[in-house]
Amino acid sequence: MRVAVKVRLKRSILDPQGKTVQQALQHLGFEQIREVRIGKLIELEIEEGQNRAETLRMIEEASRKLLSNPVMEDFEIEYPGETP
Amino acid sequence: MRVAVKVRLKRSILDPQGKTVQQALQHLGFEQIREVRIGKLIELEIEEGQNRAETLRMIEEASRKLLSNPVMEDFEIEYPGETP
Amino acid sequence: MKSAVIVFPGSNCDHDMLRALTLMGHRAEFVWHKTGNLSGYDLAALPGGFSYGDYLRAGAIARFSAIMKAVADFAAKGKPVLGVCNGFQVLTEAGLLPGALLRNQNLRFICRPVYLRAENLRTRFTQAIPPGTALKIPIAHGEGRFHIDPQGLKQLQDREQIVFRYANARGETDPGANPNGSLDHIAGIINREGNVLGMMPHPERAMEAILGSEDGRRIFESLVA
Amino acid sequence: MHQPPVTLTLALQHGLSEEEFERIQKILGRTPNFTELGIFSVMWSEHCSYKNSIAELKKLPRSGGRLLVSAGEENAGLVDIGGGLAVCFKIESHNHPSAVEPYQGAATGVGGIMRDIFTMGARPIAALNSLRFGRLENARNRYLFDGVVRGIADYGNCLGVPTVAGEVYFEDCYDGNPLVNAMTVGIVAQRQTASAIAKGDGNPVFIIGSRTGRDGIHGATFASEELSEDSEAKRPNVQVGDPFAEKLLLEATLEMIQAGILVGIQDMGAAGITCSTTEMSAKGGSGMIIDLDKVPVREEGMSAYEIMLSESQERMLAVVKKGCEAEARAICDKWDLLCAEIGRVIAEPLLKVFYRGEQVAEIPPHECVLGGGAPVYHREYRKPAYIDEAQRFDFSTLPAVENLQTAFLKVFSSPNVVSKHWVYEQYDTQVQANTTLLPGGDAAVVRILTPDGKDTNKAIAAKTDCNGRYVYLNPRRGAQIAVVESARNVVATGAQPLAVTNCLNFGNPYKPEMFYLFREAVAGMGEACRALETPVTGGNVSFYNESPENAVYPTPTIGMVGLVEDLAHLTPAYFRQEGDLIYLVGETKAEIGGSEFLKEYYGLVTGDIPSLDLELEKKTQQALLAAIRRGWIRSAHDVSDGGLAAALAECCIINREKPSGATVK
Repeated sequence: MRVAVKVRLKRSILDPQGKTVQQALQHLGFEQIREVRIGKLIELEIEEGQNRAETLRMIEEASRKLLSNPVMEDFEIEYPGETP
Repeated sequence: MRVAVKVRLKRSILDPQGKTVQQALQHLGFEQIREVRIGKLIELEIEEGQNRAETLRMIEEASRKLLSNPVMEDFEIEYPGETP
Repeated sequence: MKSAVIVFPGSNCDHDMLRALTLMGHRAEFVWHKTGNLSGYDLAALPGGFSYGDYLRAGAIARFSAIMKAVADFAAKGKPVLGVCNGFQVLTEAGLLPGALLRNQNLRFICRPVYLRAENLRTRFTQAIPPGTALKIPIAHGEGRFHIDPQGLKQLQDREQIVFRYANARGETDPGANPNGSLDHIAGIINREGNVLGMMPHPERAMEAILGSEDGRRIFESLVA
Repeated sequence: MHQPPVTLTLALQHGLSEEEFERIQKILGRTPNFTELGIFSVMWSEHCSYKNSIAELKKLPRSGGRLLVSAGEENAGLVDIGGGLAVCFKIESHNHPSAVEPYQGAATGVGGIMRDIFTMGARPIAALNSLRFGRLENARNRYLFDGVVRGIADYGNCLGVPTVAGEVYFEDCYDGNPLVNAMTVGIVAQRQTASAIAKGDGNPVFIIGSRTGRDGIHGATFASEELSEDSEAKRPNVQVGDPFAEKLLLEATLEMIQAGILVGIQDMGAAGITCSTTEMSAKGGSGMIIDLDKVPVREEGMSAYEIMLSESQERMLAVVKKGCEAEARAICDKWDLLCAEIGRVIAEPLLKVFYRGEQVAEIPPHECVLGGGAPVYHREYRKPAYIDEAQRFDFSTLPAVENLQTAFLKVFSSPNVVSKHWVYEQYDTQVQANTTLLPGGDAAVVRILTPDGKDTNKAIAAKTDCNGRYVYLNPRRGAQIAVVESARNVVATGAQPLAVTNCLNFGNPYKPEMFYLFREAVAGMGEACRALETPVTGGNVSFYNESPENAVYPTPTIGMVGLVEDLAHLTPAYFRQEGDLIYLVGETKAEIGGSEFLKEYYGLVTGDIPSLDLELEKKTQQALLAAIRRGWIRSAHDVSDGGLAAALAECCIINREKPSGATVK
């Protein structure tokens, strides 16, 4: 089973990479794209077997502990089959 | 309106970062996590106004031209309100 | 002074740190990250490098090494801990220092000498620095943009925890002298207790005139004084 | 395990000629099976066999002087620098992969050359590169340039080896065919070197490092074909570099070598397991039994063919002394490295490969390798017409220069001449805290410490050099100038030139006019190396640097290494003290053929290139070195692209913190 963890830079923090990509897009004629933010898409292949709640709890712990840094990042877990 | 573009390394391509993070997770006791692949989550803030098809076509072009490297990456567009 | 230079897989400034400490009269030894103790040492140094390849985030994985528990206890006992570049990143990830180091604003790795202004000369890491001088010390990093939330910044300022700021050759801070966009030009900070220093510039690369500067010695001299 | 039937057409598709296919059948006494065909095709590719170049390379001075091993004997050159130490260095190209994916192409190029050095037991102390792109007005070239520089920076910086010198050229001929040459210099105690040899019946064979995947299969043959539109589609697989795994591999390899538990070790570059097993066995006159089931793989269902030819990065093949297996595993465990015993050495000179209970290959290693059974060809050559035409160019037809100032600024702002600070600021130039002369001047200089950290008061100077335009206009003298100029750069820092490595970037050898350029360039290189007593320690040949539109300038990149006998001799390139006198050493003649000035001001690449008297050049260099050693010289800089004007201007501004001026009569 594959579960995705989206790790985003906190809104308050400047994202120079997003800004640079946005300028490049403008340059290529994509004016409608107002802003770009670039985060990480961490996809985990998880052994079946646990129920949904337990799996979510485990991924949440992994996200808090390692996959994201609370000082600068937020994370969101995307369970298969659910609208983000 | 916010649209997300998920950019992933193609399956066959080695992901050293994902491999190292997976080993670290194992070390921390998260044995159920078999594999980790790390890609980019590119979130675009788009001016309203166009219909869905036109917006999708525009984002697809931006993704092919700039947001992803076709030699080694695939991309997937996540339109708001739709299950990935 | 007996100093431990902690070696993570991927630390590549470990030999440089060992040589700098030895040059200043320390008895310095490598301590492998898998061992769990720092007993018998007077200083713990976390050197620069790319621990675990800086994968995911610089220092994100190294902070879970066995040695980091010992580093936390060592710091809690008030013993001096020096984190340089990757070492500073590991200390913030481990919560031993506040804030975080983000990607450089120009999105590129930067390697060049910079000038530092010593903001607090009353710490055990800066007491040998003559006042009003700018230290010429090289930087070499891709993620050196210091960040902290507004309250955190206020605390750092109020408690004089900001130890080094990027400056020009005359020791004045100005935007042109800030290489990576660091908040408030911060290049190095200490914890509240004043025994843990994290700095992005590499003092161990500024120990000999033949390498371009000897200003790095001031920090090691302060430790011994 | 279904394997396709082997026919002549399949052999031709593998890049083998009909004669080569027949030769394989004669060697084996039967038709090779699919895996064996793959092995021969990659071992007899241009990249591994040097079949179209070795006949010319043999004419180079490849031994003597301070060389501890003659060229081709080992993975890299080994030169005695006294005090029981040796300097180990080599340059290699990764042009084709960088044209497809610049970041990973350049990164894996650095990874590959680093392994060639530490596989010999040497710790890398400096990395250099030589890069060539089409002009930056073209967006694709900007993309390639940015990606290559980032790839080199990220890999070298993560590995902890300072990237201290290099060169970057922008010429139309490199459109679509960028050249990415990477060089590494290492230091080793002479009694702690390792050799790429497999001998001793029963000694276990280990594969160490990353898992094996389907990366870059046909990477070796890939480099031997011209880039064409469909070649991009044929190569979905891009090799990805893992500098972190390489750092673990570096430390574990040095630890195993110094522990004395290895018979031999070789890195896995092009052609992966195939190349390392055959070359090590051939060198030891022995054989191997290899069981591919034991190879740690990254993907399921890989065939024997794929495992044998895979070019996954960051892997080594080590022959461990019988009885030391546990110690080898312990060192690998310490560094969290995979370490699998995949076979053993046998006395019978045969490589026997088994997979899933079947024997999938049995080949005499000697027959596969360069210097053994690999074919050697003598290609046809014919002088291209443009050379004589260019040399008949009448310079008097050129309009006079009205304003020298604007002419100077035009040349001095040419991308080939301007400061490359934007490039090398992205490299960690000071890790290991031994870099005593930073990039920006002539050669970079790195202080030498003994393996246990003691200062030897000596330093290594190193530089990469080649003016492709000169070699295009006059291949023989152009190559001489490449050698002489790299030596000048080294001497200008106070070092005695010792030896050379080379990376020969040329077009398609089957075109007689292309081969003429290659043959003349190699001859010129040999003459200059003999005159300067800097033998060739080895290097790399990269042919087929052509695309449908154009072929690159013939570019024999030279990597020169020199020794600073005493740190007091260190000589920077920038002016240092007001009132110092400026001397021009050597005679200035009215020679602007092939110059940057002729190209930038008149838009011409023509004429004959500057004359060169090798004996006078040697005397000039030795005289400058003698003056430096007597303490008379405060700074020295060689006059090259942009001529005297550019050289003087550079001396004023190289030291960015203390720029100066100069008045010249």
